[in-house]
Amino acid sequence: MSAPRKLPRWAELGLLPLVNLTAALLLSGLVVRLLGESPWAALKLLADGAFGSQEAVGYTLYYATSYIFTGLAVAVAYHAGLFNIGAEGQAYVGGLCTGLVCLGLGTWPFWAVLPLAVAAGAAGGAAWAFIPGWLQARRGSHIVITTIMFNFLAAALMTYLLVNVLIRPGQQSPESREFGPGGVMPPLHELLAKVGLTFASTPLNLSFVLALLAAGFVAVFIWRTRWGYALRVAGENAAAAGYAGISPARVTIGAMLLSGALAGGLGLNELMGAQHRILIDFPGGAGFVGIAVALMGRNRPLGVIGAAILFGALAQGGSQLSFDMPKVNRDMVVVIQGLVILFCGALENVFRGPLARLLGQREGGA
Amino acid sequence: MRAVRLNPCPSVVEDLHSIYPALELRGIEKRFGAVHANRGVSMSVAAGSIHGLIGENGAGKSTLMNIVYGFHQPDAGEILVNGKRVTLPAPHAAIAAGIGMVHQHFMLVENFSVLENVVLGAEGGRRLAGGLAAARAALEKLGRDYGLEVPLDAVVSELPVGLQQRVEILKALYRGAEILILDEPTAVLTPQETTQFFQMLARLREQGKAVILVTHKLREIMSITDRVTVMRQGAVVGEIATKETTMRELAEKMVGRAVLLKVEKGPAQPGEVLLEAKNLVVRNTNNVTRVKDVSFSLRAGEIVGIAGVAGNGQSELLEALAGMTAPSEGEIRFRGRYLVREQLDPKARRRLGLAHVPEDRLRVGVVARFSAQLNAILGYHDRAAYNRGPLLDRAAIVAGCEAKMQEFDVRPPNPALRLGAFSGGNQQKLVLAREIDADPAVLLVGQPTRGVDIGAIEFIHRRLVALRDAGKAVLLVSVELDEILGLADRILVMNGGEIVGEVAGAAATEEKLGLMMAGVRGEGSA
Amino acid sequence: ASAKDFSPAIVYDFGGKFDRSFNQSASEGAEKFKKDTGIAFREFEITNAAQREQAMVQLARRGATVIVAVGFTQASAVERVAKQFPAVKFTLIDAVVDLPNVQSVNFREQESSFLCGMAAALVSKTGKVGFVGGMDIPLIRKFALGYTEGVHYVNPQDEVFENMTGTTPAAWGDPTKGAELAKSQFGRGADVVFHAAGATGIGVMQAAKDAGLLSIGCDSNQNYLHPGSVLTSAVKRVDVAVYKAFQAAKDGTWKPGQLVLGLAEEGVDYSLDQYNRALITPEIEARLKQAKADIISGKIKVTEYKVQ
Amino acid sequence: METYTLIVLTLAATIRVATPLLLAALAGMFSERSGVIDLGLEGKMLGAAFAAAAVSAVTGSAWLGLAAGVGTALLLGLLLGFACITHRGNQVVAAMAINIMVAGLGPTLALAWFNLGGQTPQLDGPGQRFAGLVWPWAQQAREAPVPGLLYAELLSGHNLIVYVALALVPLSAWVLYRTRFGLRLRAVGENPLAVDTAGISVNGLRYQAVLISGLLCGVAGTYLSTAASAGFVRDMTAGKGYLALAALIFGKWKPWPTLGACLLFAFTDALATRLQGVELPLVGVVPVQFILALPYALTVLLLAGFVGKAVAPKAIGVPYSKDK
Ligand SMILES: Nc1ncnc2c1ncn2[C@@H]1O[C@H](COP(=O)(O)OP(=O)(O)OP(=O)(O)O)[C@@H](O)[C@H]1O
Ligand SMILES: Nc1ncnc2c1ncn2[C@@H]1O[C@H](COP(=O)(O)OP(=O)(O)OP(=O)(O)O)[C@@H](O)[C@H]1O
Ligand SMILES: [Mg+2]
Ligand SMILES: [Mg+2]
Repeated sequence: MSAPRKLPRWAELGLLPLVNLTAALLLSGLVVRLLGESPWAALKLLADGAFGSQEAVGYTLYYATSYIFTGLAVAVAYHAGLFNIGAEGQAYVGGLCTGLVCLGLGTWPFWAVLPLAVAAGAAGGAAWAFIPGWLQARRGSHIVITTIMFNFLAAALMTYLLVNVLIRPGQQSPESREFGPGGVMPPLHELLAKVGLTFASTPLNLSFVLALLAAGFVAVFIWRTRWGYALRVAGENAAAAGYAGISPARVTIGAMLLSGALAGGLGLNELMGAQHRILIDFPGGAGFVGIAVALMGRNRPLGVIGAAILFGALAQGGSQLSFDMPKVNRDMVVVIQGLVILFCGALENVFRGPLARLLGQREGGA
Repeated sequence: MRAVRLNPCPSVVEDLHSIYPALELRGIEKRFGAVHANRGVSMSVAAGSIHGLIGENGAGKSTLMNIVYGFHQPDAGEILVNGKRVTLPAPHAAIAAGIGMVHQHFMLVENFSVLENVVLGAEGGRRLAGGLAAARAALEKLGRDYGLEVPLDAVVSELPVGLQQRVEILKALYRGAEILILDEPTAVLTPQETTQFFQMLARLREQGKAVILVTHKLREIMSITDRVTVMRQGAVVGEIATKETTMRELAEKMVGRAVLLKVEKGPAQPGEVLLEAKNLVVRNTNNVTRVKDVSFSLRAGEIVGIAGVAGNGQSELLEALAGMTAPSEGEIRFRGRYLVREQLDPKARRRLGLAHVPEDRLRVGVVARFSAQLNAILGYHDRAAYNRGPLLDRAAIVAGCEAKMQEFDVRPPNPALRLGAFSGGNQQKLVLAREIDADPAVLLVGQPTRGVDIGAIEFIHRRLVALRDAGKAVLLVSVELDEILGLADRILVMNGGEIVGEVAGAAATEEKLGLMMAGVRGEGSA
Repeated sequence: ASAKDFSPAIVYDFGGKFDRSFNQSASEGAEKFKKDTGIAFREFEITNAAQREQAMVQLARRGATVIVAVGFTQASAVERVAKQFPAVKFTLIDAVVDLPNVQSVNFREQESSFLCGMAAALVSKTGKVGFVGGMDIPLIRKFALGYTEGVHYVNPQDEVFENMTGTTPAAWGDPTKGAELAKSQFGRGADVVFHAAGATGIGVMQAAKDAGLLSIGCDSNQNYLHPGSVLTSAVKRVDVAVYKAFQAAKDGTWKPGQLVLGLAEEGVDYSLDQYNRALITPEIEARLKQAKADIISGKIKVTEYKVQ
Repeated sequence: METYTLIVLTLAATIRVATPLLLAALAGMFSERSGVIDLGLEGKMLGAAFAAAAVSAVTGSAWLGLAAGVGTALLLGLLLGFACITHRGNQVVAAMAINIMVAGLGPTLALAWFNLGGQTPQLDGPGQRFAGLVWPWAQQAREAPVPGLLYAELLSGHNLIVYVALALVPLSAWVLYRTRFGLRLRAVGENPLAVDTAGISVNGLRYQAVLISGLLCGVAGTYLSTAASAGFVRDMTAGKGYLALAALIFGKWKPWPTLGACLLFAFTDALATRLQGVELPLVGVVPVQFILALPYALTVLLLAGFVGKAVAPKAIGVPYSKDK
């Protein structure tokens, strides 16, 4: 078996993912067929559900927003050679901090609350990531274990706070009271309305723009700055980092702080943007999806955005699919999501060889 | 299960010798993408002979040998062993055909014992205990027969490289290799070890084995090989009986021009003291003292060589001076700054003008998966020259790398290429270029020409002398006595972590140094 | 409204319509309505928080006349969507939303839990009984409090062990952990255990069966799961609530406002059927009947857990 | 006496809770020692749990259930191997994909086959589950409380899989350190190039490793659905795969320390169960959430305090290719 073949850039970035996606959908179609439904109709529902209308696009991008934050978090840590499984917990605590700002300052004007809410979310997430980072750097405690443990610890903390402290009196659900108007992230359709454009009412909100900005920041930070350079050196070769005067311990801690801060952005979308209150288990697994998003996006910001949109589309299209095709229930949708991740993320090389051969022939060999 | 062949029947071996070469290559072709690494290479190696293979860095020697070992597949061409065509889809096929190889970069499991490394793949049964016992006996015999004694239960990572290499050779012999490929084996050996090593090769030859020796050292070629094949840019440019050629001729064939085999330099004009070490003590992570109470000074305008058998504390001394490890006692003074007390890290030291070429470039000096241009700023990445405001200045980085590649003849001169895709020697050149180009006041350099071809050696030596002549100081750690003798103005000899003596460069001889390296205290010692 | 453009719908919560618990109970009510009237209904199972609102909006847009939202977590979504679609009727189970087109149905779980606690105390030989909850949230505390009061009503000296499963959503679907919690309570001497823990409870009941001890089911009638080992179940007639909501909407008798269903309204009860007949002796049955009457009449006051 | 009984029972619970963790952690050990990160423990266990419960429900035989569980986990292991070993896909992504797929597939198939809403029928029939093995005189032994209870509760009464899991620890240690396979396995996780140049197939070894991992995950999953409980429930692994991974790292990829880590996790879990609602000296009744968090907090403290650095197999997570 020789090295994975090189494809031309356009094929690598466009054609190969397309082929992989097609393969995943074909297999999913087979499953749908087995359930006695038409695969074509299912595919159409899935695609329409994800992109077929303004509302569909709005929801898809709303989900994608969350995945961009957590995907970036995982990617940044990955470049420093750290596997951060704790984005879920970091998002949880970051969201708590964002939520507290919104609860406390809900009467302030939004533009005054926003920077504080962003800072609080980032600080909360970073703080929750700092401890595992510090333990790894100073005590050698394995970051995979500590971040898993910190996910559980965050869940315990949040359940305690929501049930005993933050819960709105007189209600069943472990949720805080609703944020004041200043704590509500403007939905995109309202923003667009201000400039005279109409867009369907969806939870898609300003956080999407913030997520894109975060991706841009990560791109510049990792690839264009000396700090990002140091981070990547330490991630690739710790001995070389030591030789170059880059302290692996400082990079570990720094990268985890940044990673946690990015995960902390989830609260902006979910709490300020969609729910307008702090509620139990609001990350809903987005932290784990972030792992797949980051790896599928090759840990590159653009890749993360693309993968996040794909996952958002699967979440939104899948829910439409199960809505309109009751036989394809939510578990089936999960299966389809798994297949897409498998083909696009893990079996990507399967088609690379044949594709390279095909293209090579047409372009007359190397 | 492949049989472990320790004593092939001599008479059969004799018979085969008379008719066919042990190994014959015909028209081997290999491309890596755009790189044409082997172009129609043919060569023939007789049993009972030592065959040299030389060529510049990147000439394709390792690639060719890897093909013979079944590790890479040729695009075209055929391989014959004892006159029979063989296909070698994987190393196990090569091993079965009696081919053994010691790679340029060792293929050892570092946290395994010597014994475990040797038996890996030739365990002789499902259960280990029996196989290990048999192997122990066999290895002790091999050790005695060939002078290849190694502590069998030692963990490999704790052995000096010279011994690690013995383990590699034992691995091949234990598998019954009749054709033994050695890819730059002496790069890591001391002169004494090299002598021993050659005695072992001679014994192998007597036993009727075919040995292929890949090396850059022409002296070795001349002293031990029977025939020699020269490669340039992937192709064979000559195959000659060693007796019928000279070093100069080989060098010219290899490089394609005349080369100076000896450095020309004038007398040193030492100036002020730039670097001073006082009573340095360095302990490793296991708290073993590796450097004992070392003091010396280094002046502007001189090259000080540190000679010594590998593993006598030179590496640790160099790392401590460079700031990669903190000494447990002592002080380092550099241009009036107290480096230990101020806890200056390598980057800070570089900024003050203390540059460092590490001994183990692949592990320490570069990031193999980064492009050449990114490797060319390692340790200098926060210099103003490479940054514009908060951002790295890409254009400046590329331009800087191109200039370095041009000046140090790094091939291929492509800054965007992944460093791991450069041949060993070219990687080394890039590291040197990076550190010398920063115009340091003091350059610490470990094994500057290890694995570097003869043309490049000449170039590197000239650069080091030029640095000295420009009033800078060079601290040269090398296990090559030739290199030390040729370059150093003063020579310190290390043994057991201590400096056992100092000799003026002009007064030094190989014998004198050799004695001191063995621990006999010389003049000027404490 | 004519049957033709009458279109009922239901949105389940995370557990899904097959949770063998209150979502399933809701689903059974809807299915029964379909069977009885021949009117089909739309349904949707939530997989994340944002889908609640989305699903309700879609159902409303596609002409749903009445939408039943199952579970307290749906409150905020109902609040928003109900404002957006004032013509659509919403029936919200287990929470309260005060809007002119929302009917809030709540149950006095504490009352059925109280009776189950009594039953547990009456059969317990050790004077020790257990409670296994899914997560420590108000609803589960409500069950626990009613149960404990019931136990102590029979025998104030009895000990009640209380365990919660976890703090993540996995707490509702971890039968192995449920079994371990039950076993630990048995180890401390309990011989009856009541669960309010969703699918985790399946493990609780299995552990009781394996140990030859008794368990009490929750939400739907779970007596059939292990005949002879399930003492009774604290049933919550979500099915009835859903059926009635659909029926009323169809008949035009649907009214907004709060409905609180307790023993009196037959919204909650303990279950008695052929599977546990042998366990509930006539004496016990008599005690339970009496207590039920007393609760309905107000003679016994069961505390409702409230977030202060 | 009371306390003694409680301690014995807590220890017995420890062993039961540790069993699936231990099986999964040993599974992960084989896979990771070969250089393949095994984040798929969760999915393989869940798949096995489903298959075992489904087959046992249909055939009435726990043994056939075990075969089905193991078979399913092996297939998933093969899939992982195909993606990560043959095609050098990203190991973490492949594992996550499998975890997600199985999480959906189990309930889907269960719904299609049994129409019980994504669960399998309760396993009630004789032989449908692995029941506890009561050792000779266990009942009588209870009379002599001190050694007797220990014998009756701690040693006797567990089901077969528990004993198998415990026996697998010395067996794994033996395989790892005393056999040819073990030597090669340890080598390929450290330096696959060395293994390749020694004439051994890197991919072949890694496939064997992921298959062993599948086998053990299969047993672990079977334990969950046909021994510890009686049927399959959606997501019933509830994160045990990840916890097993943590135990494996905690145990530094070695069999005995991994056993220690599993027992520790299980013990703190069992302890936490007993501490819920208990008045503790000085602090009083601790909120249940913090008690539930205790095992995780303790793990972090131990890790930070004394366990020190865990050095992973060097080549872990890196698809093997001959280029640097
Ligand atoms: N936000 C961050 N995220 C990740 N890593 C960071 C961050 N900030 C700093 N680092 C890392 O911490 C280290 C900072 O130490 P370093 O000495 O390299 O930078 P510096 O302090 O700016 O340089 P100098 O010592 O020249 O002032 C760097 O290696 C960098 O990679
Ligand atoms: N895996 C690879 N991918 C791409 N190019 C490669 C690869 N391996 C070797 N090359 C290229 O092939 C050429 C020959 O390399 P090779 O390692 O055989 O040289 P060499 O003669 O052994 O040099 P040195 O003396 O420096 O070790 C070089 O240009 C090298 O960059
Ligand atoms: Mg070479
Ligand atoms: Mg600094």
